[in-house]
Amino acid sequence: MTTLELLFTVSAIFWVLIFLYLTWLHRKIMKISKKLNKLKV
Amino acid sequence: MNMFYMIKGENMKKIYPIIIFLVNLAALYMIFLWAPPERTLGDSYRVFFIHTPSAWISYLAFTITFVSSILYLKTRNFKWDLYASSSALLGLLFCIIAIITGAIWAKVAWGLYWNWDPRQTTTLVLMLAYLGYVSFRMAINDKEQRARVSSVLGILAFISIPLSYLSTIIWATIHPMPLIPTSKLQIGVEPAILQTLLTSTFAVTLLFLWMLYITVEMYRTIDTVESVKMENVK
Amino acid sequence: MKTSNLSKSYGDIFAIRDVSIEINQGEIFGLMGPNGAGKSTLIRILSTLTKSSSGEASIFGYNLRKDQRQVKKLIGIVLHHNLLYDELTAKENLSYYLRLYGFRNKETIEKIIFEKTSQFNIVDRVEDQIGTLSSGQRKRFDIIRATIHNPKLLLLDEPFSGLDRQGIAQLKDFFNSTKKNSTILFSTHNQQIGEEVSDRIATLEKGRIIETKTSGD
Amino acid sequence: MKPKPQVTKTMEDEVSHNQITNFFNDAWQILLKDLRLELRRKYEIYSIIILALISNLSFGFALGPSNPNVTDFISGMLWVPILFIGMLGFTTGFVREMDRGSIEGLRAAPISPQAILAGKTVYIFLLMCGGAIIIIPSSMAILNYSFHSNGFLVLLVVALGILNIAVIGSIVSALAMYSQSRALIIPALSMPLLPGTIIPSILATGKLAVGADINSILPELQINLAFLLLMIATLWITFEYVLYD
Repeated sequence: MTTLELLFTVSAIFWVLIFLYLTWLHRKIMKISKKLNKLKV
Repeated sequence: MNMFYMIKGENMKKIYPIIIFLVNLAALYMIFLWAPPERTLGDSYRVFFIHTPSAWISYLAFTITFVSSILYLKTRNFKWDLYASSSALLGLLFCIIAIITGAIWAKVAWGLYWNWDPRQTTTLVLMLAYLGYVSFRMAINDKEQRARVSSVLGILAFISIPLSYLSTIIWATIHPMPLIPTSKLQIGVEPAILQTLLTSTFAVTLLFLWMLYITVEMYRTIDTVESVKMENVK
Repeated sequence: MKTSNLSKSYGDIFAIRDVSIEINQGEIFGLMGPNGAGKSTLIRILSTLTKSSSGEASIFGYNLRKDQRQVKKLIGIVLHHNLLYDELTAKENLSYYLRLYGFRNKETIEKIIFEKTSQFNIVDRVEDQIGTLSSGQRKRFDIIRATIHNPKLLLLDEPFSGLDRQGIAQLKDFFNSTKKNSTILFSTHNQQIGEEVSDRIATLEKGRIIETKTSGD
Repeated sequence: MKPKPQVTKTMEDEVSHNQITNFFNDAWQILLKDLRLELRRKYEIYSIIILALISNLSFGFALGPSNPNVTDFISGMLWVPILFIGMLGFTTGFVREMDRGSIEGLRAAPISPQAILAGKTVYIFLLMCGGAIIIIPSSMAILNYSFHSNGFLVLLVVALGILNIAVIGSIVSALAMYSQSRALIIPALSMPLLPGTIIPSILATGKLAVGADINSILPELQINLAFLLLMIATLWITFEYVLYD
């Protein structure tokens, strides 16, 4: 495993996990704001 | 990127994601290109710049949970319970990152994924604490009870971390691993290395704080939805 | 017993809000109101099972928050479920509670248990395990448990719910007999029983006291 | 200020106003009650005995009677079953009181929350000691090894280790009272708290197995003691928030 590959995998792990979290967060935000608007109307 | 500020909508919020994106970009540049190769480990030590900040964040997040738990018990304001739980959730995320990258770093630096190095084991114990805390919160339905009792857990788990660290150090002295090199890294020697470390830590901290803000807002909206629903029911 | 704008809130939801009532010695005080009006919360606070969020309450001059130990000695509590241990005999349960309430000396405990159980003519059952008794007998032992340390104030949460005609009559006699040396505060959602039994009634609606009147007018 | 009416003396109500005796008496009453409850039903004691014997037998089969390097396994072999017995004992502490509703009786009684926690901790401690008394001699017999250091030191290490686990056990049981899945949540809650005390205990037992005197296991003892004091101090303040809302 050359150092470049290694570096790439490590930062990939970091950013992929962060991105997964953000997408989960985004999906949840979309779901609840829809609910919020429905309730308010 | 607009999807992340849409809860509040003020344009001030639009700038945060952009700033964070730029800072992190700069940090990545420094890690990959700017920082000089280290004498004993060559370029592979750069993994360190990604592992250490996330480990530092997982400890910071748990401190935030600890402080917010105390404040909740004192003020009984649910705001603190929101911070405690969101910070724990994020802490768990960064802790997992820290452990994976730490294992890779250990493989590179010492040839084996898990060498019971006191820091590594304590981070694992920290992850156990987060998992315990998060799953405990999921197992309680009553909002007030959940906040109060998980605060106590947040306090107890926090004080047990240094004790685990202490006992793993004792353990390490008794079972010295032949492979541990003289010292981890001569950080102090190369100013460039230090600067890269600081920038990347600063970048990841900003990222963490922003994610914490969004998570807290998300849970706050869930609360408002719930209370609005309750109003309609009454 | 006096409370001044007692409140209990969970975040922004108020279980009870600014409740101020006063009960005098030897009175039977009824708490009426629909379910969820906050009757149970108020009773739980006054029986030191839950802490109030704001406001003050004092029982016989002892502040509920500061002199908790004295307050606890002066009150007896009866809830829906009995607070006895099924595997222990009635005598073991009662002596356990007596010792918790500060009685140490063996003979005194024996004497009190004998006295109280004979009062409820259930002396013969004292050596049986609570688990083996009928629910009526368990209810009686639970009331004995609540009054074992001669509390000055007896708090009962929905005591009349789930009782048959004869049970209600028995409980009413019990109220009148204990009225002599202790005060009674109980909650019920049954309008008719509340009127019959209590000297004064307070009605709760959504956590607030909307009316306090002497029964019969 | 309205003068406070004195508590009238009803039938020699020997209330001792001294705070300390109250604490020990109240804790003692709760402990007595739990022990009596346990002796009535006994199913916990049976499961402890079975668990102890199973673990010993399985280690016995694994290592065989005259295995030369049995000494390195000793600490693991003893502490793992003790830990699981503790895990079993944790549920009975508070969870049973909550299910039955008798927790309200404890909340209403004129006793300090700390006394309740102390009573429960000692109860779990005794339960685990019962387990240890079964495990240690029988495993020494089955695998015919013996501690090459004075018995008193072994007792001290085991007792302190078990006390620490019992303290964790009682607070975890109190926390688990409020959660839905009781049996599953208890390991998840105690796991993060245990390493701080389990590691020193295992190390000390390991050293004792190959013969060690007091000052070679001093660091472990100190950590366990620090752990105990720190936990008691924290619980002294926070337990009240667990019991009352």
